Amino acid sequence: MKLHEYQAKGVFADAGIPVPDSTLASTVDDAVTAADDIGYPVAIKAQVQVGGRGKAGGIELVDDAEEAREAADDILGMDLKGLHVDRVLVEAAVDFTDELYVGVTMDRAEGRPVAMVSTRGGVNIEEVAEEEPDAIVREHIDPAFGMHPYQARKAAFEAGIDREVAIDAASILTQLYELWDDKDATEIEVNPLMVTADDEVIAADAVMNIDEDALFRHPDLAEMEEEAAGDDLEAKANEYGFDYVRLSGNTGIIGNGAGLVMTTLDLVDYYGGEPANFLDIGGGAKAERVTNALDMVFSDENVDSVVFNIFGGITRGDEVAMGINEALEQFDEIPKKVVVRLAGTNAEEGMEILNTDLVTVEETLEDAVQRAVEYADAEEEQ
Amino acid sequence: MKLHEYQAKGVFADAGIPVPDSTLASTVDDAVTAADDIGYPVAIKAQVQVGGRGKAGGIELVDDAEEAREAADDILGMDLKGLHVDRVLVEAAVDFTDELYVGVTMDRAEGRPVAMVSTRGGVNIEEVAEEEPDAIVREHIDPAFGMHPYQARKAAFEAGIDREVAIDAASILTQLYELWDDKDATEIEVNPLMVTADDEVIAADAVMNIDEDALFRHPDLAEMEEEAAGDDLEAKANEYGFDYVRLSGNTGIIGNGAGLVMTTLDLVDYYGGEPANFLDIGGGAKAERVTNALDMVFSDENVDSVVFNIFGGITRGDEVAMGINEALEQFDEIPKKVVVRLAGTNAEEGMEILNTDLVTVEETLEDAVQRAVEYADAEEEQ
Amino acid sequence: MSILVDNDTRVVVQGITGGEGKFHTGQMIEYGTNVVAGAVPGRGGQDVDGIPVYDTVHEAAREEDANASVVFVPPAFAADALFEALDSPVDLVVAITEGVPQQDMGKVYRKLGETDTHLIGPNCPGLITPGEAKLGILPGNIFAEGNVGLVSRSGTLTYQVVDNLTQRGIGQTSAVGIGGDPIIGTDFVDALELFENDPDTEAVAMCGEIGGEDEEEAAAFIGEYMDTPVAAFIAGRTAPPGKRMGHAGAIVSGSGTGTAESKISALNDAGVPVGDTPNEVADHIEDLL
Amino acid sequence: MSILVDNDTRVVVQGITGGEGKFHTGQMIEYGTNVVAGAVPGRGGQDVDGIPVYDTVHEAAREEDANASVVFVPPAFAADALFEALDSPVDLVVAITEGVPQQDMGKVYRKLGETDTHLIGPNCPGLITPGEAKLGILPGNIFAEGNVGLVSRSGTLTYQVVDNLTQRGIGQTSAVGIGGDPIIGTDFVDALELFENDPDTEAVAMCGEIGGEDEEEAAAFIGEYMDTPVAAFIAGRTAPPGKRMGHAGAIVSGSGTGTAESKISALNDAGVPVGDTPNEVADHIEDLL
Repeated sequence: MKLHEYQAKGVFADAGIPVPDSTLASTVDDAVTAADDIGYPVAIKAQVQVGGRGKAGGIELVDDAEEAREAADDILGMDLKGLHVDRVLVEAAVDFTDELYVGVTMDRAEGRPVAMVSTRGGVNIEEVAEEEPDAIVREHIDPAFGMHPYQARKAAFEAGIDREVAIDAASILTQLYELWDDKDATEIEVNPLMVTADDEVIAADAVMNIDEDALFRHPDLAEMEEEAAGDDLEAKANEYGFDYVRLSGNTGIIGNGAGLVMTTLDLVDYYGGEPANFLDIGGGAKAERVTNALDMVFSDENVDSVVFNIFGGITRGDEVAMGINEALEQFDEIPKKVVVRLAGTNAEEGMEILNTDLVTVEETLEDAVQRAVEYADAEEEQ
Repeated sequence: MKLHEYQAKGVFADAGIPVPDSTLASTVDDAVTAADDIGYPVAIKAQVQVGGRGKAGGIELVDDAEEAREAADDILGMDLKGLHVDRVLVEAAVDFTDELYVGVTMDRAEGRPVAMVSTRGGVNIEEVAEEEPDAIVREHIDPAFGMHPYQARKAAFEAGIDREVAIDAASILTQLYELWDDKDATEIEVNPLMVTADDEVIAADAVMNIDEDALFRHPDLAEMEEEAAGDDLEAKANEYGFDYVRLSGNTGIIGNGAGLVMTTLDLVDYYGGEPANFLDIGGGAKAERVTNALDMVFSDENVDSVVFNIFGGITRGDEVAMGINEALEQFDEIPKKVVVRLAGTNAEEGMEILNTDLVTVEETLEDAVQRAVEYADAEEEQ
Repeated sequence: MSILVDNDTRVVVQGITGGEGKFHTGQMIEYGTNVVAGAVPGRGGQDVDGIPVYDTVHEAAREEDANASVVFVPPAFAADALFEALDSPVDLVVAITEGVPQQDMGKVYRKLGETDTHLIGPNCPGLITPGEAKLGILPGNIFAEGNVGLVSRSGTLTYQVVDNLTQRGIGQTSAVGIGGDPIIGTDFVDALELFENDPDTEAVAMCGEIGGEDEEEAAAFIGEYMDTPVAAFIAGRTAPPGKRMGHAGAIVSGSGTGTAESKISALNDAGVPVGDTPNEVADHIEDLL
Repeated sequence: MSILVDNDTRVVVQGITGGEGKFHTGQMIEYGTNVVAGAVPGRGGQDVDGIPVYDTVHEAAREEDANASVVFVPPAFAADALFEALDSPVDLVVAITEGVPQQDMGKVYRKLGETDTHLIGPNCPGLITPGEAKLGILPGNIFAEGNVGLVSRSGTLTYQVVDNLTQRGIGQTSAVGIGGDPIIGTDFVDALELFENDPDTEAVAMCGEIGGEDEEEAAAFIGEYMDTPVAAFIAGRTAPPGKRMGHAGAIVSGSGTGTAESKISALNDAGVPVGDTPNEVADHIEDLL
């Protein structure tokens, strides 16, 4: 779960990390009033979850009320990389002499957190990481002890931050680690951490990703969880509790277990089709989940056929079959052709139960995928 | 620093650990009013820092206002093992079916904390520890990870606490460990942790010792630090920042470094004298500290002579000598005979500086102690 | 022979009184697994289908000589259950629980390094030695005794590959589902090393997926240390970068590593054939035997 | 020969710009100690009496090949300084700081167990190899080169015993003040083992005090493992139980252990003569040589 910039900055401010004055606005008038209150120059920043907002025109720096109005009018309502902008953060512009990068994330390969510091802030840090890996200092943290203050200082000094600023930057890094730890973050990043003319540091941007598996112990953060922006189907998936990713093809895919569903996608591609989505219904699929899954895939206007691939472990084939029957019997006319393949626990019973008037049954994964791709191609040609 | 029972219970209550309703009172009338408000039966408990208050008559259980008045009148103002009682805790009496013991302390030998649980609460736990060591379950805690909840449960179940109560008792133990950790305690103990008829647990007593070296990060606890109760000299030592313990003999002892001062005490005893005190002036003793140290020892009416034993490391012998001269020159008549022995850094210079009209100088530790004991004996005989 | 579990494995089930714990305990017993105890705080003295329940894992391990634990405890309490198992101590812990917070696992992983215990999972289907014992939720009926080892990051994909093997008469020494979470106990390299040292395992099927660099590390290990031949499958070739697909693990960052391409080419470089379909993996294994 | 420090010891002083740090750095250099660097965050690039200061211990160790650290950092920051030194890594850390919170030391001690570094202290006077190097605040002039090792929990008491030895012409291989805090790095047993393995140390003087059980453990170690003879002194025979005398360590609980009696009898049982006065310890050492 990725927090919006304004949310992350709120969390930062509560933790005592310096951030610029700012106000959230959803109308042009509110944005101008906020800008007047804060005092110019201000930045008007689109609050959507995409990278590279600035380059895409989602951030404007303005010097007076007239410019503020124009910018807010431009940005509010704009479409930014497919996402609708309905709120802007109006924020005091910081007069900076330097831009740093500081972040904390989990190093999966090491199984422990790593703090990162660089004097190359204000640019795409992934590019820096690839082109000049030594420009980013990495300090691994022992999760049993947490981050020692010396580690933050060491990272700041080794990164080559000016001595006047390094200790303050290190304090911010320590605070970020504590936030990371307290809030069950998977990633916290400040890029840029701006250095002002009088050697103060201030978090001009804020990225904070929270571990969704840990939201149960952070009711405050759980409240901030919003529906996935932009795509109605992804919002629906969220509501149903499915892992769902929408893709651009026309063969709909439903399966159980992330690895098997990904494999089904891969096979659709392998047999010349194009996957329309990733949809993992998880274990134990009862009739209602099956119905919901079919509803989701049918709602996608791109979908021309559906392959339903279940390998039962906990999930029982006969239950899935009943679910599929029930779900499809509700339709007067089934909107897309559905190919079903059941294997594993109670698969044979399931195959017998399935109503072959409603679905096409295949025995193997390969056959099922090929059949679905054929159906999709046929539909496409019509 | 040992908290009073009422202070420790306040800290417990803030942490969500159940304690009986109670009110602190320093007059008989207030105690009775408090007892009326709480509802009978109540316990009236002397708030002084001694063990075995109950046996010594410092705790009374009363059933009505009349008894409350009598008990408060008995206890307030009483002398309990040498300490004056000026406050009582008036506390709801708990109707219990069982008394448990739970505690957390630092196991010095292991260098890590240990949690302790026993079903033998309500009695002197040191006696249980000696006579029936297996009746106390010890669970060591890894300070890097803190106490895992399973450890508290394990200790509670292994101690043989009834299954209905064990999980609640374990929760309390987990909370105690967190308090221990949060508050830099050296020891936390609840004895007894009472079990009520409906299987609830409640902390009927509370012992909490705080690491004085860590008080800088606990301003709230530092405020609770009171002058050492009872002995004016110990209060004075606290004020001067000396490590001081008053003893019952007549040879006063001043020195630098705990080990050396203890050794000086031992030698006084070895040469047939009786130490009047332990007084460590620490390192770097300047004139003011010397003056204060002499003031302290002279204030003890039991003292008949003083041995001043300094082995200079950081502390310089010439500075100490000047301090001694300055301090003693303030007296028209020096109240007790002072024997000085200086060794180590600048000891020779110090010996030369010392005004031998004011003090007796000896070269070795053994000679200095023997001389002081002689002086004390002579004084005693007069 | 086999790895990690066999007829001598004596299992304590943590969370045996919960829905899943109870159901799969029954399944494990039915398969022939030697389930000797359950552990649920406050439920000591009860029994589940004749299996005695204890309040602590320590007591269960001590009273019933358990040497392995299977954990069905809900995610909020899973890390505590794992620390308890590691301390009890058993030789093997299998964590089925899905959704264990990442930072909790970071701490468990730190502790794991100080023990000699094998941890499988979390968020995994468990492991099985066909004909002897299964610890976890794998459907026993698709497995067969044989000489192929299997290690996989995914549950149902494992079943698919096993099914492809068993269907053509190729049985398994042991099969391990290591789980798809970002931080897991036993990883590919650990499992491959165990199979390499198992004299009965004559080939290993490995199912990886996009995300992380475990498959790349496995490829390096195979190239350098393994004599036993390996065939692999990598799921997620068509997954777009930056999208989370189910597992926390199955996410590709923008940069070069963690993609299916990078994993497949690393494996090919180590001499490992990678199937385009699960069935092709079975083909490769057939060739390698 | 000697233990822990000698002419090859290259010292970084943590907190070199503070009052005590600066003064004792001068004293150490004057004694002949090879002080190569200071470390104070934000003071990198400065120098103290010609010794270069770095912002981090890592940088100091790297740039000046330091292999030991002496810590004069105030108590609130001492644990962080110790973790930094352990990580830098140097082979020896001497913590002079008095008043380090006990729980901070508990964590440092936990970490110490994962390293090969020797920690002396905290709240200790340091250690010295006469004629070669001193790390800490011991007054160098009372020591002399010789063949007796000395280990002590107390500062000024150490000086007293050393003085008694030196006065009668008995010099020292090395002398270590291990500190009087409840949790310390190197303890009696560690130091005794080092002396036992030092071919030049022909006898060891040991100064203990009431509180804890370190002296009892030392007695057991001596009885079982040591060929080098030991004489001892125990301070606090007359201390009443339950009173804290200066050191956090010097407190006797009501029960049997930790008393002077218990320590003296344990030592006597191990064949260690215990002096009634510091001078008697020197007598015993003279007899043992």
